[in-house]
Amino acid sequence: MEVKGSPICLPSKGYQVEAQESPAVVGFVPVQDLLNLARVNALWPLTFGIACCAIEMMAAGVARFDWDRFGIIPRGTPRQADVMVVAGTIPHKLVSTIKTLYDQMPAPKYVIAMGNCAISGGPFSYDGQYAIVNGADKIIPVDVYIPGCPPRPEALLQGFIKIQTKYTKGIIDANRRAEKAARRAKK
Amino acid sequence: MLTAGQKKLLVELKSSLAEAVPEGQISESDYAKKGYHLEVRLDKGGLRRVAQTMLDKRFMLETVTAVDFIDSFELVYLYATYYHQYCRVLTRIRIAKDAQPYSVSAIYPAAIWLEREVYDFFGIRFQEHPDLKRIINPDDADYFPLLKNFGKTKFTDQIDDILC
Amino acid sequence: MLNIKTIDDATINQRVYQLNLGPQHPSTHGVMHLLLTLDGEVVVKIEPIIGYSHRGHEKMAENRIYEQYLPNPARMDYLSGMIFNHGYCMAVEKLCGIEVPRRAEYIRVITSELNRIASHFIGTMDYAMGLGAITPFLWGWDDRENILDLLEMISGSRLTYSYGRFGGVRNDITKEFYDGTRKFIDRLRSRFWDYENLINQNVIFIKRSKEVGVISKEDALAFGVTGPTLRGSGVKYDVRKNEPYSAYPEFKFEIPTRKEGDCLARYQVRMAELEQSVNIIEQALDHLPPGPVRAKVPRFVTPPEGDCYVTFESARGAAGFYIVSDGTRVPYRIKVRAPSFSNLFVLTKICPGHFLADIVAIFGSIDVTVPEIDR
Amino acid sequence: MNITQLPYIKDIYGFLGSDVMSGLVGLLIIAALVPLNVAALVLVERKVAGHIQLRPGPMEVGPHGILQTLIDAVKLLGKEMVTPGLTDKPLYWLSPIIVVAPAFVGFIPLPFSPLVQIKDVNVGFLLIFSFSSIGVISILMGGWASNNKYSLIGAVRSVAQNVAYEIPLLLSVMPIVMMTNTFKLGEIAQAQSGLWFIFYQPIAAIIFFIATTAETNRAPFDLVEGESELVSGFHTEYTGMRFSLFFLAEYTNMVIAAALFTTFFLGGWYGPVLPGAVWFFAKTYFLLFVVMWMRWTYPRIRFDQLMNFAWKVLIPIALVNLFITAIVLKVL
Repeated sequence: MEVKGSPICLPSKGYQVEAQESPAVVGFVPVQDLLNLARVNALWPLTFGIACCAIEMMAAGVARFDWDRFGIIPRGTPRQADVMVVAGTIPHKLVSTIKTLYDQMPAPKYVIAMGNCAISGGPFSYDGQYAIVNGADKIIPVDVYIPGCPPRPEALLQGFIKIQTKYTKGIIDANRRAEKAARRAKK
Repeated sequence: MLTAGQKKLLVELKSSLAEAVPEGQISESDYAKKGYHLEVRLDKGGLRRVAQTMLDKRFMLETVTAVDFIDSFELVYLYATYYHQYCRVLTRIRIAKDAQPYSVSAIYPAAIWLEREVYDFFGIRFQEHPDLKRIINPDDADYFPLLKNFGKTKFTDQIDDILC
Repeated sequence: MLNIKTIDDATINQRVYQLNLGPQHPSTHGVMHLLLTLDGEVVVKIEPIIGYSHRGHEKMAENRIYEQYLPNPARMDYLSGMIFNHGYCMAVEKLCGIEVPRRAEYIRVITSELNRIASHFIGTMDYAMGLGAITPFLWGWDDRENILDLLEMISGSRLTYSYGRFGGVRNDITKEFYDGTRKFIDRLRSRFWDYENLINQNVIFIKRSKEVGVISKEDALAFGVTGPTLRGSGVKYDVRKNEPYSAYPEFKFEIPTRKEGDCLARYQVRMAELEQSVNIIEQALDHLPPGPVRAKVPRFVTPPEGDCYVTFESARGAAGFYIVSDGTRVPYRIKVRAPSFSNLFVLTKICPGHFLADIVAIFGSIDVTVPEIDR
Repeated sequence: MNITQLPYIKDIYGFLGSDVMSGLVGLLIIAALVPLNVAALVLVERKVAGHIQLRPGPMEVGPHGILQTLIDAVKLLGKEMVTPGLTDKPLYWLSPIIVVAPAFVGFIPLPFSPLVQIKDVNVGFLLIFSFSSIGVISILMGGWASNNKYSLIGAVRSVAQNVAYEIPLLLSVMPIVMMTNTFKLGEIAQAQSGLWFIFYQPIAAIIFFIATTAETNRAPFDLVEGESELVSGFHTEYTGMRFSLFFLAEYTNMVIAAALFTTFFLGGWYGPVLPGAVWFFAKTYFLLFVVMWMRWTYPRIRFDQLMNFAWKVLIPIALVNLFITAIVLKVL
């Protein structure tokens, strides 16, 4: 599939978005790259911590590991958030809340699954478990997984950097690969 | 190594509990090994009478919990005090699986939530409880998790030697 | 504070609307859902809805042997993880009658008090952030990072510790930890002056906290409130002093209490407890006895049949483990007495009549951890 | 008095020197100055907040994080404009536009320096105060239209707060008007060549400063978008560029408030060595730093305390101050 720079308001991988999208400037690559660059250098996470990983997320925002250096301001409302950091175990009672929050976030939105519980249920997943969902990717599409229980704040910052590279260099590499494949197919 | 104050309190407690709950066996237990001074074992009822005497003696209701012994439940009420000498009283009552004990929430408001949690995990319905509904599990859950025949426990399959 | 009793029910039902201080809200310290029934901005009824971070700790206990359950206590109340971890070890030791060497008891006291300071920093500074002052939150966490470095030095993790073992602790404390704690104590004592100026004498902070959310002694007794929330109402109950366990009888420290019982009193009790914990650590470091750090204990502990209840002072109140064992390696039932569970329920009694902004203040001043309530 | 009124200007520039053209050029300058000013202010606020909280603030974007706010603006441009269902569409769309308009108008009468002033409107600061009350209407519209209980509470609070603090604001400026018996900001600034008015009217200065902080929903009075209670107040449901328009309006109002304080009390453009405009901007930006400094040290006032403070404390003091000034002026 020929990836020509994702359109401005890319809903994450086919998850239908609540409202219609604004007109997109598609294809004019330099503007698209600038927007991608701007979009990842001002990632505003949603203050949504569930359990122990939330404390490490807050520790990432504090003086020592300060995430404000990367232009990250935690926002209370999903309407103004770009990144949803799922930090902690996801019990069944919380599933509908997470889905609603994810839908309320405007497009280009990303999800970080922080901690083993958000990746695969972590220390609480065994076959007799009745209370939790084994991993955030069973509910919403996840972009970056950060292992650890709880992961250190530096690991969370590296998760944010992983998103930054994925949505700038990652797209450029994808374009290059697509062009090379197209050229090889023509030969 | 009970202090003098505790001995006096225990004697007082035994007498007031004896006349409040004549049919209950009141026995003193070793605090070092068990963690509580007095154990009141009831079988028919009398939870509210014990609770009332405890409140008069300015005790606090620490926890209400249940233990599922396959054929019957055992309700455990723990009272502790901090006003005079510290002392802890454990009230134990064996009830049948479908019994409906009386709730002590009229005496101790803390019991409203504690009994709701016991109902939520064991399915024991308390009579005269202000609003007995699930507190922790999702409201539409149809299972009572802490029962021994639910999920993976010693009685559902052989798990005595898990070493992994 | 508006007196709700004067408005009769008929008029209230028309003007009332429900507001969800929902599972996701900047100041609910996790996923706590407070269903408020508001008349304008005055709260008529409040119903905390919990269970949004329930992970089934007690069910897990029934299919794990005692040693496998060690990581769980720290994940219940992760702000005082070390205290819960040592509490669980104490419960099993009491059940099996294991004798813990004095040096291990001292190390347990030092690490628990360090963890209590770290937890009180979060409790007080989250309360200040609930009132809108964000800078103290960051200052408090800055100090907390030093403690986390110390505890990470010996236990390897920052938040969810599995440092205790049945019969003592995993490994001895190192020279770095010893000097690091000394340095930390001096630095912390100099920092109290900063907090004194930034918040304790801040006029707006005092006006927002005085006479807000008063808990009377009778309510505290009826609702089973314990910990700094109870000591704010003038009751001198601290498990470390009233029911001495571990090595606490050997240290001299007093229990700070206040009489008013409002948010300011609870805040001041927590700040005063910081100093007490620092004194305890200092005394423990001065008289640290030599000797082994773990008693001789079989690899898998098999406690005799029977039950036992052990209580200990976590940063939020009198927590406890009620273990019923049937003589095998797997516990029959473990019930955790969560202090936040009863502390939270007091809200339903004291909140009606306050403003919306006060609810956030009262909820912050009670300082609960959500996974500890939901277990 | 501005540059176009100088006698020789007209014959040099002829058509360009006329009032209409100077007004147009002035508006163009404002249109350029305001967004840049806001971008700088947001960056300065995050840096000041960082350093107060022992952390460096934005560092990655551009040298020392200079371009951070521009990148934020570009990102907000690229965000999806979510219009939540059940919202009152026309009001929802109109509210961010109306909130920005008065913010721009406020720059016209400001006397940056003797020669640099767009139009020395003879109603002077009344123009600014009346337009700033339009901003409140738009906040109410935004809060009501976004069909969210938090934003409704925030909007209703903002109306009550602005009404309560409009009165002490005007009462604290009246003594200045009595002393200089003119509304024109240019002349007020000129009258302060000798001693600055802050020494004549210290109480009025304090009341003015408190009232403007409350008027712009800043620092201890930011109940309108108190994060910890109302998630984020009236702009909870706004995304992307609409949210940044609210942000733009808030910071521009802050700049106008600080500029007014310098004109009334700190002697406008008077300063020993440097040219007028530099002094004006230096004083304004220092005041803005004080406002930011207050924001990151003080908690938030509760709503009823806010109202009591305005009606029971500020207004009486302002009236007494006005009364004393009248007597003193009569006697002298």
